[in-house]
Amino acid sequence: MKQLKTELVSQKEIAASIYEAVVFHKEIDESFQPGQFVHVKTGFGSDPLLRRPISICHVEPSKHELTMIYRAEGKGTKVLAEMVPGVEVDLLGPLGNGFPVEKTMEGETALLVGGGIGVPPLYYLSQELTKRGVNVKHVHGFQTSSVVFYEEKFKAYGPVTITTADGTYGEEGFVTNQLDMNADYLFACGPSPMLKALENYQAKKGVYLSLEQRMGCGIGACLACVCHVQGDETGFAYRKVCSDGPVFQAGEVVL
Amino acid sequence: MKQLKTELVSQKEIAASIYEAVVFHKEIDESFQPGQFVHVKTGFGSDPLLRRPISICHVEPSKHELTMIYRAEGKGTKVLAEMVPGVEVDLLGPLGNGFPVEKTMEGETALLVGGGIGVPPLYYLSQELTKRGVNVKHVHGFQTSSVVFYEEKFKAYGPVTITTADGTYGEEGFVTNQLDMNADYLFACGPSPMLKALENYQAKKGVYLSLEQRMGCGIGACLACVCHVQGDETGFAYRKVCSDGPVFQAGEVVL
Amino acid sequence: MSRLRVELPGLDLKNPIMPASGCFGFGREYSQFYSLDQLGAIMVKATTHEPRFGNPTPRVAETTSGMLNAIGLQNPGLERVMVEELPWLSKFDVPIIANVAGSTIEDYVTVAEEISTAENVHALELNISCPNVKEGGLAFGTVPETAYEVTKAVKEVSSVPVYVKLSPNVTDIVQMAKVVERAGADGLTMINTLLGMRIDLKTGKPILANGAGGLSGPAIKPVAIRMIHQVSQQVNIPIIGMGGVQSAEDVIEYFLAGASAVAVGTANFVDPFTCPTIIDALPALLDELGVHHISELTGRSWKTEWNLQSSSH
Amino acid sequence: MSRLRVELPGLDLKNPIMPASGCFGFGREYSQFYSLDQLGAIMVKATTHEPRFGNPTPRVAETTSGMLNAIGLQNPGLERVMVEELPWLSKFDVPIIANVAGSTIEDYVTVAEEISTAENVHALELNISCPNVKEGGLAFGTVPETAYEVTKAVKEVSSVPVYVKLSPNVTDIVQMAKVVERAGADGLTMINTLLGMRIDLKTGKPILANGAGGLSGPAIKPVAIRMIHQVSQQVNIPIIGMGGVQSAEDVIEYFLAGASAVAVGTANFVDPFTCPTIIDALPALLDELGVHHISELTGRSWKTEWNLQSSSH
Ligand SMILES: Cc1cc2nc3c(=O)[nH]c(=O)nc-3n(C[C@H](O)[C@H](O)[C@H](O)COP(=O)(O)OP(=O)(O)OC[C@H]3O[C@@H](n4cnc5c(N)ncnc54)[C@H](O)[C@@H]3O)c2cc1C
Ligand SMILES: Cc1cc2nc3c(=O)[nH]c(=O)nc-3n(C[C@H](O)[C@H](O)[C@H](O)COP(=O)(O)OP(=O)(O)OC[C@H]3O[C@@H](n4cnc5c(N)ncnc54)[C@H](O)[C@@H]3O)c2cc1C
Ligand SMILES: Cc1cc2nc3c(=O)[nH]c(=O)nc-3n(C[C@H](O)[C@H](O)[C@H](O)COP(=O)(O)O)c2cc1C
Ligand SMILES: Cc1cc2nc3c(=O)[nH]c(=O)nc-3n(C[C@H](O)[C@H](O)[C@H](O)COP(=O)(O)O)c2cc1C
Ligand code: FES
Ligand code: FES
Repeated sequence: MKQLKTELVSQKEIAASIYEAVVFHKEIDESFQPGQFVHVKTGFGSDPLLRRPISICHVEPSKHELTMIYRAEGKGTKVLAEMVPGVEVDLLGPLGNGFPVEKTMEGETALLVGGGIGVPPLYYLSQELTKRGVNVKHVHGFQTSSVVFYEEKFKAYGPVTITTADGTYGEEGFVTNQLDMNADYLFACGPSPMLKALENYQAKKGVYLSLEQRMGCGIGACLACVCHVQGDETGFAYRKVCSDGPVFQAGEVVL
Repeated sequence: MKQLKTELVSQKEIAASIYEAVVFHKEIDESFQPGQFVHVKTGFGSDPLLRRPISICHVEPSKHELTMIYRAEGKGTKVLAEMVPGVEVDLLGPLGNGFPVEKTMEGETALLVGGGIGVPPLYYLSQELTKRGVNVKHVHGFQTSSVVFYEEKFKAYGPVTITTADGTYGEEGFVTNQLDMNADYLFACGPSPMLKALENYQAKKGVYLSLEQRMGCGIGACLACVCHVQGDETGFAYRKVCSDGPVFQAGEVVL
Repeated sequence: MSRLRVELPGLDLKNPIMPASGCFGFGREYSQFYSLDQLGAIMVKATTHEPRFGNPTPRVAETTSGMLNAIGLQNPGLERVMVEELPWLSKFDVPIIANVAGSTIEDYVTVAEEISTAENVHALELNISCPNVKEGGLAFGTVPETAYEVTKAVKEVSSVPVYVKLSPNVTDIVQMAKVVERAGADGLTMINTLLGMRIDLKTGKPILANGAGGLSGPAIKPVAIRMIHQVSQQVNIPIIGMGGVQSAEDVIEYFLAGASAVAVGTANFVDPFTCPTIIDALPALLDELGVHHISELTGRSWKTEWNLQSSSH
Repeated sequence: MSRLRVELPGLDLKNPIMPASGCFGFGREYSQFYSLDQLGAIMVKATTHEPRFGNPTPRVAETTSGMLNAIGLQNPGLERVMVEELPWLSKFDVPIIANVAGSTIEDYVTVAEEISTAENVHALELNISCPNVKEGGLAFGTVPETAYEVTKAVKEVSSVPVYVKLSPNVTDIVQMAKVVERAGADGLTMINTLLGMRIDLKTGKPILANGAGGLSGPAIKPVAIRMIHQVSQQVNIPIIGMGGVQSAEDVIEYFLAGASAVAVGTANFVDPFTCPTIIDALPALLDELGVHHISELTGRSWKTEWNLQSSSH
C-alpha cells in the first residue's frame, strides 16, 4: 500500500461513458493482485474532495502499467475522464484483499460473473486463473448494448456469455439466468442485488464476492465502509470493505 | 459585456511567475478598450470559486485575440497558469470603464506609470495613444529584476524607465522618483500606495488612475468593490470599481 | 412550461427559480445578459429606511468552494428604491420579492409598510439574519422572541405576504421556524449565510475589513439541505431554499429536502447565466426522474407515503 | 525543530500538528505510510464504555469541498482500547489524546477515569459534540448546562488534563466555551462537524443511511476560523483548532485566529501524508513570515499589541 503519483499513459472511451485508463509508475508490479483496488484522486483542487475506489482491471508488471476501467457518471469520474495523457494521477494502492487466486489449482473450473462496472477486476483475475491452468467461464451482465465492453478480451481466456437487461445484446435478462451450476469456484463482482442472488450459489470449492461501499479513507481507518458479520450475535463484529475486503467469501458478511 | 468561452491560444511565463496568456474568441474585437478588464474563471470545478479580474493587456481585433498578463500567486492564478493551449477559458468582458483615450489629442504628452502587475493594461493604452499621435513616456516599477517584463515591447511606443525596489534592475527605488513633471496626462495602474502618491501629480489635462479592489460579481451587482466619493458629505455616495471604474480621474474617489 | 409553475403565498411563479437577495442588485446588471422575464421571481437587494453605505472594503473573500461577504446592507434607502429601482423593474413580467432590513423593529415596519405597496412587489422577505451589520441584523434572527416580534409587527402592516429569512447560525433552526410561523409568516426563506472568517497570512489580520462575514456558495449547501429537511417537516408554510445552488440537480435536491422554490445567490457571480440555464435544464431532468410537475418533489426525502410508493417499483 | 515545539496542559508537543479524532483510527493504518513518531500528538477515535457498531451504511457522502459522515462512534469499547489499541500505540514516541464519548454522564466518567490512567494518554478530548448518535452526543454540546456538568464530572475523575470538543452547531459558541472553562476544562478543541445532509436524486432519500451527518473538510474552515477567533479572545485556556486543514498555510491561519495547535481530519483521507507534509513545510513558512517560533502567531489576528508593532514596520 503506497501513494503513487502515476502518469496517465492513455485514456479512451471503450463503451458509452466507459473509460479505460492506463497509468504508469515504476512501483506498479506483481504486488498488485486481482480483486484489489486503487483509490484515485480525481482533479486537482478540493472539488471533488474524496478519492474514488476503482478496481485493478489489469497490471503489466514488466511495463509497470495498471489499467482501470470506470464509468464516468458522477463528479469525480467525469473529472477523471477529462484528464489527458501526461498528467499525474495520484493513487493509493494496491488496497484491500483480492480474489484468492492462490487457492485454485490446475484443472479446476471457475465461473466469473460480472455486472456492469463490476466486470473490470475479473479481467485480471481471468488472466491469472488461466495462467494457473484453471478453466474459466464468464457471464457478464450489462444494462444495454452500448455499455458492453471487453467481450473479445475475455474470450482469450474462456467462453463469454453476455446478458443485457433490455435484450439489446447477447441474452436478455440477468446473469443469474445464465449460470453454469458445476463450477468449482464462483467469483463475482457487481451491484449488490446481483451479489445477493449469487450468495447461495453452490460452488464446490468456494464462492467469492467483491463488494462495493462508499468509502472515506479506503485504508481501514475511518470505518465508513463496514459491514456486519453473518451469524454474529453480539452485533459488534464487522469487516471493512476497504481493508478486509473488497472480496469476501460468501457467507462471511451480511450483504 | 458578454460571457465568452474563449480558447486558450498560448500561455508562457515571461518573468518569474508572470504569465502571458492569449485567448481567442470571434467576439473579441475593438469594443475591448485599454483599461477595461475581463473576469476570468480559473479551473473547472467550484474550487477556486470566484472569477479573477485581469486587465486587458492587448487586443488584436483582426485576429480576435486578447492578451492578459498576470502573476500566478494565489490559488486561482496558479490554476490558470496550469491551463494548456486548447482548453476553454470562460471570461466576462469587456468590463468597466477604461482610460479616456478619446480625450487625448495628437501632439499631447502622456506619462504612463505602472507598478508590478499594474503594468499590463498600459501596454494596450500606450499603443492606442501612440496611434492617436500622443507622445508617450513610461515609468514602470517592479520589486526586483526577475519580475520585470515587456520593457522592449513598451519601447516601441516611447521611452521606458524601469525602477526596482531593490535596485537589481534599472533605477533603484520607486516610480515616484522618476516622474517627468510636464506631461499633459498621467495614466497609472498599480498598487494603492503608488496611486496615492500619484494622486496629486499636476498633469495639465488630467490624471487617471486604475484601481484594484476585491470583487464578487465584477459587473456592478454585488457592491463588493465600492469606494467613497471625494468630498461627499453624506457618506452614502459611492463608485463601483468594477463598473464605474476601474479607471477614475484623480480626485473623484477616495483611494 | 406549466410543469415548472409554482404557486406560493402572493407569488404565481412561472418557474421556481429566482436570484437571491444581494446577489443580483435590482436586476439592472444581469439584464444585460438575459431578459429578466425568464425568471420565476427576483429577490432584490435588502432595503433599509435610510440609505446605507455599508462596511469598509475589502468586503468579499474567497474560501474553498465558498465566499465570505460583509457588504453591510449597502442600499440607496427606501425612497430611491421606491422611485427608481422598483419602477425600472416593472417593465419585466416578473414578481419582485422585496428584502426588508433594519436596525429596529420600527425600521422594518416602516420599510415593509411602504415597499409592500409597490405594484410589482408581490411578497416581502424579512431579512432578520444578516450577519454583517452591528445592530439588528443577525440578532433578530437568533433570538426567538425578537424574531417573533418583528415578524408580527411587519405582518400587521404589510400589504403582501411575508416570508422570513432564517439564519443558519442557531442551535435550533426548527424552533426559529416555528416561532416565525406562529407570528404569522406566510413562508420561510432559508438559509442566509453562515458566519465565517478568513485571515490573510501576510497581514495577519482578517481579509474582510469587517472581520467576520457571511459564508455562501456550494460549501454551505449540505447545511441548508439539512435545515430545510428538518424545518419543512415541522411547519405548514412553504420554504424557498437557497445556499450553494448552481445547477438543476441542486434545485431538485432542495425540492426533495422540502423546498417549494429555490433561489440562486453566489452562483450568479460565477456564471451570470446560472438562473436561465437551470430553468432550461429542469424539464429534461424532470423527465429523467419520471416526475411530471416539479412540485411533486417537495419533501419527498421525508414523505413516508412516497417511501411506500417507491418501494413497490 | 524547537521552533515548532508547543507546550499545552498535559502535552509537550514536538510540533503542533496532530490527526483529528475519527480520521486516523488508532493509528495502525497510517503507520503503514510513515512513522507516527513524527506527529505532535494523535487524537484517537472516540472510545465509549461498551463497544459500538455505529450507524448503518452508507456512512459517508461527498459534498462540494467537504464530506458528510455518520459513523456513529463505532469503536471496540473501553476494554479493548485499553488492552489492544493504546498499548500498540505506546511503541511510538507520541502523546495520545483520548477522545471520550458516551450517552450519559456516567458513561463519560467511566471511560475518562480509566482511559486517563493509560501511560501514553496525556490528555482527554471530551467529545460532547458528535452529531451522529441519537442520545447524548450533540445534546451535551449544545446545552450549556449539560456541557458544564459533564465537563465538571470528568475533570473530577481524570488523571490527565481535559480538553472539551465544541460543536459549531450553536448560536453562541463563546457562551459554550466559557461554560466549559468554568467547569474546569484545561483546553478546547474546535470545531467538530457541522450538521449537514445530502439527498440522492435517484432514490429521493438522504445518501447517508442515518439521514443527516457531520460536515467536515475545507468547506467548513471559515466557520472554524471565525469561531476560534471569537472564542480565543474570551477564554484563558488554549485551543486546538481543526476543520478543513490541508496545508501549512491553513495551520498558520488557525494560529493567527487563536489556536495553539492544529488537528487534521478529513485531509488524511485525501492525502495520507498530509500531517508529515505540513510538519515539514512549517519551518520555511515561518521564515517567510519572519516568525521565529510558531507560538508567537497565536491570536495575532486580534492582538492589538501586534497591530501596533506591525504598523511600525
Ligand atoms: C472496491 C471498489 C471497486 C470499484 N471498482 C470500480 C471499477 O473498477 N470501475 C468503476 O467504474 N467503478 C468502480 N467502483 C465504483 C466507483 O467507486 C464509483 O462508481 C465511483 O466512486 C463514483 O464516483 P463518481 O465521481 O462517479 O460519483 P459521485 O456521485 O460524484 O460520487 C460521490 C461520492 O460517492 C462515492 N460513490 C458513489 N457511487 C459509489 C459506488 N457505487 N461505490 C462506492 N462509492 C461510490 C464516491 O466514491 C464519492 O465519494 C468500485 C467501488 C468500490 C468500492
Ligand atoms: C480591475 C483589476 C484588474 C487587474 N488586472 C490584473 C492584471 O492584469 N494582472 C494581474 O496579475 N493581476 C491583476 N489584478 C489583480 C488580480 O485580480 C489578483 O491578483 C487576483 O485576483 C488574485 O487571485 P489569486 O488567485 O492569485 O489569489 P487568491 O488569494 O486565491 O484570491 C482570492 C480572492 O481574492 C481576490 N484578490 C486577491 N488579490 C487581489 C487583488 N490584488 N485585487 C483584486 N482581487 C484580489 C481574488 O480575485 C479572489 O477572489 C487586477 C485586479 C483588478 C481589480
Ligand atoms: C454578496 C452577497 C450579498 C448578500 N446580500 C443579502 C441581502 O442584502 N439580504 C439578504 O437577505 N441576503 C443577502 N445575501 C444572502 C443570499 O441572499 C443567500 O441567502 C446566501 O448567499 C446563500 O445563497 P448562495 O449560497 O446561493 O449565495 C447576500 C449574499 C451575498 C453573497
Ligand atoms: C469520518 C469521521 C469520523 C469522525 N469521528 C470523530 C470522533 O470519533 N470523535 C470526534 O470528536 N470527532 C470525530 N470527527 C470529527 C473530526 O475529528 C473533526 O473535528 C472534523 O472532521 C473537522 O475536521 P476536518 O475538517 O479536518 O475533518 C470525525 C470526522 C470524520 C470525517
Ligand atoms: S473506507 Fe475508511 S475504513 Fe474503509
Ligand atoms: S464586484 Fe460586484 S459590484 Fe463590483
